[in-house]
Amino acid sequence: MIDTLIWLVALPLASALATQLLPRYATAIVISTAIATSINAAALLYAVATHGVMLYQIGGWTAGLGIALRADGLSALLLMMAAIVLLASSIYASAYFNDNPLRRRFWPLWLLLWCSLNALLLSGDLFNLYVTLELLGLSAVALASLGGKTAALQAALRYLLVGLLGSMLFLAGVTLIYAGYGTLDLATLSRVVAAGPIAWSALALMTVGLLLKTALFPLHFWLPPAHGSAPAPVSAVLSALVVKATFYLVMRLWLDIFSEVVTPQAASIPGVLGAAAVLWGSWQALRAERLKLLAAYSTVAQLGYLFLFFPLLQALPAGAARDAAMGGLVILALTHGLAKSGLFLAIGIIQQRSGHDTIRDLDGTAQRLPATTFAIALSGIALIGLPPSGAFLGKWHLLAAAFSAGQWLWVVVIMIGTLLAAAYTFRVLGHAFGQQPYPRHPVTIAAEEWPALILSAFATIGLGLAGAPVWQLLKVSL
Amino acid sequence: MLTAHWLYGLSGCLIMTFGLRAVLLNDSLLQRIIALNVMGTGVFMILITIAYRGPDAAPDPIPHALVLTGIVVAVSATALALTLIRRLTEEQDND
Amino acid sequence: MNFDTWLPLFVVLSSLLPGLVMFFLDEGSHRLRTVLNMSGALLKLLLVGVITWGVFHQHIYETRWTLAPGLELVLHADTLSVLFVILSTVLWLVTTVYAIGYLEKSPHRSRFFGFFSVCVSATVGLALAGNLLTFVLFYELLTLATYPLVAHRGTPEALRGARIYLAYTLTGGVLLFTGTVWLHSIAGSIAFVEGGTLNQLHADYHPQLKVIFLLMITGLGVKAALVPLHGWLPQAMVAPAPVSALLHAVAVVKAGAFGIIRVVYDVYGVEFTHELGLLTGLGIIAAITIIYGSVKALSQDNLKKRLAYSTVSQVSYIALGITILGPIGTIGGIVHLVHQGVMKITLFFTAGNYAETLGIHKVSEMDGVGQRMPATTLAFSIGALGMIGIPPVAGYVSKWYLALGSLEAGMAWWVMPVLVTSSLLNAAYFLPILYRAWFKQPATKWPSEKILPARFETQAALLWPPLITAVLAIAAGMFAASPYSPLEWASLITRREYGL
Amino acid sequence: MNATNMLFLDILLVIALLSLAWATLTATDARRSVILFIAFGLVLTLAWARLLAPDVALAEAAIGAGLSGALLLAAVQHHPRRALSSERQNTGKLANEKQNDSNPADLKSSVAIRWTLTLFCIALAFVLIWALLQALSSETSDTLAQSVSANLANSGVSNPVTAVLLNFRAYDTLLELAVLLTAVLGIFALSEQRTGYLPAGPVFNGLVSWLVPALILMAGYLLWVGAHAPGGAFQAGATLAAAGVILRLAGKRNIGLPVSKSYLNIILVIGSGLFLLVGLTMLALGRPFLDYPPAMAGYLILLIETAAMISIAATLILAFLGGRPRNREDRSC
Amino acid sequence: MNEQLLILSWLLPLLVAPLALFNRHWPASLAAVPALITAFFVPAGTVVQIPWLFLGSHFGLDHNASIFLMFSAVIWFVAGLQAELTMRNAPLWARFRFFFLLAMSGNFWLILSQDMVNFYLGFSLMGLSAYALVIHSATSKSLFAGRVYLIMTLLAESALLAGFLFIYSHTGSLAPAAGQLAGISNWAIGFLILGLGIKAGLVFLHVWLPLTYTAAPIPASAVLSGAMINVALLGWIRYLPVGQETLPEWGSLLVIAGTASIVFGAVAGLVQSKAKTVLAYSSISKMGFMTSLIGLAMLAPEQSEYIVMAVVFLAAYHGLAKSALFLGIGIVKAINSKLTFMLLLLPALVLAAAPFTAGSMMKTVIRPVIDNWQGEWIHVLPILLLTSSFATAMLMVRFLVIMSVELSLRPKKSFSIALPWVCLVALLIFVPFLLDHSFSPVIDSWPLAAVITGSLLLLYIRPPWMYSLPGLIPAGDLLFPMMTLGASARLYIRAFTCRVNSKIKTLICQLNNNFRNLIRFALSLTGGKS
Repeated sequence: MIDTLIWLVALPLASALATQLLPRYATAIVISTAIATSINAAALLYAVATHGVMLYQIGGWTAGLGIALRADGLSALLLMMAAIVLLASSIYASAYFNDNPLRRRFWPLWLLLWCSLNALLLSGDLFNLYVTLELLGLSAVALASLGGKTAALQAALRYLLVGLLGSMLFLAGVTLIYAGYGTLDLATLSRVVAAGPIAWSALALMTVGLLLKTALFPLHFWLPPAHGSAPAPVSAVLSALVVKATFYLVMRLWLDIFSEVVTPQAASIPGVLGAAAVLWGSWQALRAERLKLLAAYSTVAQLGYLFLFFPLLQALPAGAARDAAMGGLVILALTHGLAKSGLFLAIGIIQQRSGHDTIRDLDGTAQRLPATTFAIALSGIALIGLPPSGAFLGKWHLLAAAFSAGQWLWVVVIMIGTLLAAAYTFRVLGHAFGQQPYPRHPVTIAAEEWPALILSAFATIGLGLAGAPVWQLLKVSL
Repeated sequence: MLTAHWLYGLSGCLIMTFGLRAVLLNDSLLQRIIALNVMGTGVFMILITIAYRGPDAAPDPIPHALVLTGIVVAVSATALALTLIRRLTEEQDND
Repeated sequence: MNFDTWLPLFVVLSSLLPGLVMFFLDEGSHRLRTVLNMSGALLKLLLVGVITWGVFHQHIYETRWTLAPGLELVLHADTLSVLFVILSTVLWLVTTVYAIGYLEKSPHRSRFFGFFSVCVSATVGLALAGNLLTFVLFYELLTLATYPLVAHRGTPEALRGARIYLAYTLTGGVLLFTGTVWLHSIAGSIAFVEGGTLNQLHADYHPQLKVIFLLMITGLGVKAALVPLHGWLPQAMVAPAPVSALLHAVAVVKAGAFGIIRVVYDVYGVEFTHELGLLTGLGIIAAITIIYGSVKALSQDNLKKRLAYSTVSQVSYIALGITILGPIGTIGGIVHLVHQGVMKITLFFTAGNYAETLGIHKVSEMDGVGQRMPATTLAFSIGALGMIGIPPVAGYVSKWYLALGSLEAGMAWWVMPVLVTSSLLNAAYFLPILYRAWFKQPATKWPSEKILPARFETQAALLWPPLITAVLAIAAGMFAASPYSPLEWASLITRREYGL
Repeated sequence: MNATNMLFLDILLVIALLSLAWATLTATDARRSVILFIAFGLVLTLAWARLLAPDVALAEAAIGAGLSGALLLAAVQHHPRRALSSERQNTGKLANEKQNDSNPADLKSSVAIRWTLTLFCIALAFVLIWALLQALSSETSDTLAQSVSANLANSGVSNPVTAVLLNFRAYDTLLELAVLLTAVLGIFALSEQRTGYLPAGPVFNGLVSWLVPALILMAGYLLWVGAHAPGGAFQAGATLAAAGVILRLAGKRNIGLPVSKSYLNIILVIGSGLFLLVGLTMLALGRPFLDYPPAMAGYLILLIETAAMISIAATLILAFLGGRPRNREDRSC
Repeated sequence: MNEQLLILSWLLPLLVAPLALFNRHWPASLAAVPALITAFFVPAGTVVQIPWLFLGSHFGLDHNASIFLMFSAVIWFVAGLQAELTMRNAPLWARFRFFFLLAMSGNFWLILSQDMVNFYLGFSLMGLSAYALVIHSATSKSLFAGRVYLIMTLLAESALLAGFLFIYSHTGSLAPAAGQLAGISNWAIGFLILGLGIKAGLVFLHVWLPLTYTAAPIPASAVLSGAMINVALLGWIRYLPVGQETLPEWGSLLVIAGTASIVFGAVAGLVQSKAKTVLAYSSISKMGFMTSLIGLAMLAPEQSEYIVMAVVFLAAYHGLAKSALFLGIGIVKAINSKLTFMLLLLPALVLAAAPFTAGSMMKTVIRPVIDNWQGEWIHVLPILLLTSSFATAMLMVRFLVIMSVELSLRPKKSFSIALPWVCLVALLIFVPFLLDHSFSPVIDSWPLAAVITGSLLLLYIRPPWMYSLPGLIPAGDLLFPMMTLGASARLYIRAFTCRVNSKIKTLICQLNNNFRNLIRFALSLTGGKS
């Protein structure tokens, strides 16, 4: 049972090697790995729900000397989301790269990315986190550059530099922690860490590094070009999972390990930045001329929402209200992950079909692809936060927390952000209506359209209506 | 605390911030990559300094191991970045 | 698990599931779509029949589903919800028939009927909502489902109308949502309880409660088209006729009005609302809306626009009824929910018939249309006379109760003039149409005659729905005092609301 | 060496390091930057040695200064003009920060930003130093180092650094190999190898003919010695790669790497693959992942290191070559 | 059987109406027969309750309703027959008959209804259907008349409804008994007087009446003037607290308004040039008299029983006579013979309460009132009586003068079309003898007799000055100055709003510009797109 943890890392890694060695069978390997890993993630989720926190000591060494893998409700949920998104994107990618020579380069990197994501989410060791961050960053950059055009290369290079800078700052923080507390194990650290210059500056360094990678306003500048010019399945995973993974780390640090160290003033910084991100990202998304850029800026905005939770969670006393808000944060993140990946996949279909993704000229394409348009609509609903999406529940709790904490400013930001999100979503959806001939069948490319549709539907209907277990799972924490 | 700690810790911090400044401000992509490497070196220096326990005591091996890993990671990233730059310039030449 | 617990859910699903299936049907599978549509509608009618019987006999039907800790999705059938559910179910059935006829040869039917069904599911869902959260959920779903319907034509005007519609309703939705969450964080659970529960809150909360009320009523007022939030409604006229019919009679505007009823009676409690001094403000807005809508309707030459402004005016009767403290005014407001629906849907059906059969879109093109399309024009006349408040069409019942209620509540000094003025204005914009249609000589050529007279003046599927609803409108007025009539049901609701 | 001499040496080293770092970072010419960076790396090696970190010193010499330097030099060599040019075509924030002579307004804002960032860096340095000094002066428990030495006997090697790298924190190392693999796969995906150098003259060829075997021999030694003394797979791999680089400079096209694509793939993959295989085998034996049986530990580590060395060397050489092998039959791959 | 007849009385015309659209030869006015039967054979006091209809319906036949139904049914029947005979081949005949039947149904409906909802329903059905009758000729004049009529009718309906609401909220019953009406609010009384006063053509509220009567086809004018106008009296009798309490203010108001109507009707009527218009003003005058009687009843509750009886009888006679006059216009014009003109004299004389006619029976009805009167208003009644008689007599003279001019212009038609009318005239003359055996056609009012004789002489001599007056007051009199006033007010308001509008527009424009500049500025700050 407990082996699921290591298999979550080992299997994608092994498959990555296998696809490099046996490119002819790559698709089969990837799909079976994806299915197996998804089952694995589900098993882990189940195990966490029934047995509580999962701990795996690699090499049999106690955590501290060795490296421990840990899974609590939060990481299990994110792992599950990653599995769902990657499974769907893998199926999609198998059709997307159907006759493209890039395919052989794509699969190993894809699986390495998955491996690094899982490793990051499971890691219980600060330095190991640094290594996983680098693995994640490099595989993401390699994937993002696959498009091969100047714009993609430029974006990838910038992405790489930012990622490296972020990792380096993170490592500097880790160094300070090791200097101050003599440990790298997160569980041990959360016991010994105390407010003071070491903790503060270490946290600051790590946070800035991670925020660079998470693309929190104003450190988001690299994200839109990178996410906007990568191949569709890559964009999906970058927006849905990669920034989420680093966000997960910020959350882990601020809300879990360093929660005693964080002051209200400090917590309001991510809040303010998040608010700015919501407004600026949404505004830019509204002005974007290309679909992918729109989606990318929407990611900037959506990440802002997640950071709005920080001052509120800091302000709320431990108890039911805080737990509820925490669940809201997680479900918002999960919903965004699923919805955004669905959106990017759908955009990819449109882009492939029409050869461009300029919003102004979408009319015919959008109408000839009803299922894809429907997927965009569904994910748009989740991005706006309309019911019954999971984001609705997330925003509900965000607002509720703002009201409970008496921090009214965020309420206004959330309202404006929601309206802007609606504006940019429906700017696109407007193109779906017209008197173009309706295709005979609503679904034309099953392997591409269904994954997009299912991801979006999952975000919009699944998480919204069946999201209650998230709160249950979050009670299982380190 | 040893003098070596003072000296090398301080210079590690300084080298790191030099590097950071250059990453943020430098124009050339290549120099930015170098700056990142320098910055990493600064961090490594801090780690090695931490590990140092005086001339006679055995140093803490863990930071050493970490730095070793760090160096390899840095060179991987550098290689990838350089290739990217090369491809980019090629593409721009083609354009 | 027992049938009673799931019945409300089944009522919602009976249209939702066929709708979702229809999205994925091939465009050509006309017959399957019709079968799905009709069987869904009939099944819903059956289920609603069961519920109605049960609620009358004090049965409890409630579906609960936990969304998150403290957040429950509750579908609950009480007298008020049943009233609205019946209205939507019956009118949906009729509108489906009409829409099948109306969209006979137009493209994108899978999409249209899919959203059409979702729209009705949302309406039924918000009718059955047992708490504010559920209400908000279906309220937004309704917005989403109606947007594609408004934009359906795909013309620039349609898209513009849809965009405006969306801008208004989503803003309203956000306000409602914010208010709801706020209230939830103050008062905890916010189930709809007859008589409301908020009066038990500490007086310190009263200022907050006022702001929340404002937020929620503004949010609901957008859909209910209270002035100055009504701007979307005339724009949404670009939608195909069945959509306009549904939008104006059942789904959207009614959802807003229904929401206001819920908030005032079942969340705040009408006495408590009055205590907070909020009723008067709402009443004044309603009054302004009533007059404003009528005045604007006067100058519209576009038939559907005139009807739209008429809706603006008429729907506020419901809000007016709410603000009249006392059971009789309440009856007037609630019963108007049904009466306006039946009458307005008739009007929109007939407007659609004119457009579809003869290409008539303007009042000025309607000269003598009564000779070419007597049955349609008869239905139109019945609807129009009902709107004016002329018995035996249902409208007079609402007005009678509203006025009486205002007398009881001592508010007659301003309500009665509003009612009288509005009735006269209604007459002023409807009677000229009737005059044109019946008494003027028809033009030598209709704008574009698409359907030639055969056995009927137009297609049967277009003709019967307005006739049926017209008969319903008359029946609701004629048999107002008989058991199970809307009036009696509204009285039952009111008795339960006031604990009489 | 007495303490005063030591202090003198320390100060000298630190000054050299700081000035070299500063010079590297402020050099106007990229080529000069690279050369200064290599020099910086070499001095750094001394510092590492001074701080009793010979493993790191070796790695720095081989990789940090050596191979990185070679990579950078190659980059400068091939694109001297472009590599120096700014991201002028880029739009966005970074581009806005750049100095652009054509626009005085931009220049002004650029100067302002320059100063803000510099001040920020100075502040950061102070905070960093403050926190570090705080950390160093506080008597932190040394439990981790102690438990390393306590468990050294069970690790299968006697060099504590190797023990940490390949046993206690073997998982890190496995992922690190994955990082290397990722980098090389990324490079493969991006571009093809550079065209070869001209064949070298006879003198250089002669040099090559004895230098390369010596380096290979040295790599083998480093790998072997790593178990109980400074050295190990990374240093060995880097040394091997150096041999490859020299061969390349001598104009050898395939520099000893297999021509066949699948063999090349095996070489690239073998490091992490074998590592993973060993780990999973433990799983099959009912032990935790990478939990070597103490009796086998030494051999397993050697096995892993050997495989890792091969992959590392291949990776570094391929990185130096700058892309996937040129292949006539299948240029697209 | 009685109950069924009661319902059938109003239901049959309603049901027959749509059929009449399809068959133009079937004599649809026979639909009034059940009402006739009900009026003459169903005993007063019959009641039908239909709780499920509307808000709970209550039909019944009391004494007053019985008499109202009697004469209304006769008028509808005769007018209907005459319409069948004269208009059958006219254009839009089917439509005319449809609305004729609807109005008929409405009229019977409101007479037979005992609850306010049904009264109101009948009232509006009648009122709105009559609109179609008024505009039948579709000339611009009739359309104008129709518009005025419709507006006033709708006003009347609204006011009536408001009045009913007040009554309902006071009594809690839709069919309040007379006793329950005591103490109803002034609002209720005011609205009832306003609403029904419009219908009754009370002065100031009368503007629609001359226009309408003039514009409508003759059978329509007949029912309008004979049957429909009188429902106002029925409404007042039923729903005002007449006889329940003393209401000096309202009573005197009605008396004064009534008197004003008498005088105004006479004055305006005398200068009219159209026979129909003269009759219309005569109606105003006559209704004024009856209104003031009701006012008196409110002043003196103890007298109300007699007064109400008098009003009912007067209404009946006025209705029958007025419709006979209207119908007579058509007959005279169509047949063009001395005989018909002479026949036309009879209802005119009746209306003027000439001796030896049924009109003088009025005195018999009013005498008990005068005899029993105690109170300060004792002198009013005789004066009113005299004034009214005098006015009516003058107007009748005027009417006959005009008719005599028309006499020689038309072609002859078969006498057969005059048959129903002749019957009506006969009824008018002979019925009093049948009803009241004590009736003695003696001259008991010499001054009146003198006036009438003088007038007849005048008619014979035809002095030239009589022809110079017409045209002084147009039909619809007060409407025109009022419309001028309204039009200028509208102009003024439009000018005012225009000015305000343009100011607001410039303001919005400025704000818009400012906002746009602000956005542009903000964008320039953020460095444009990234």
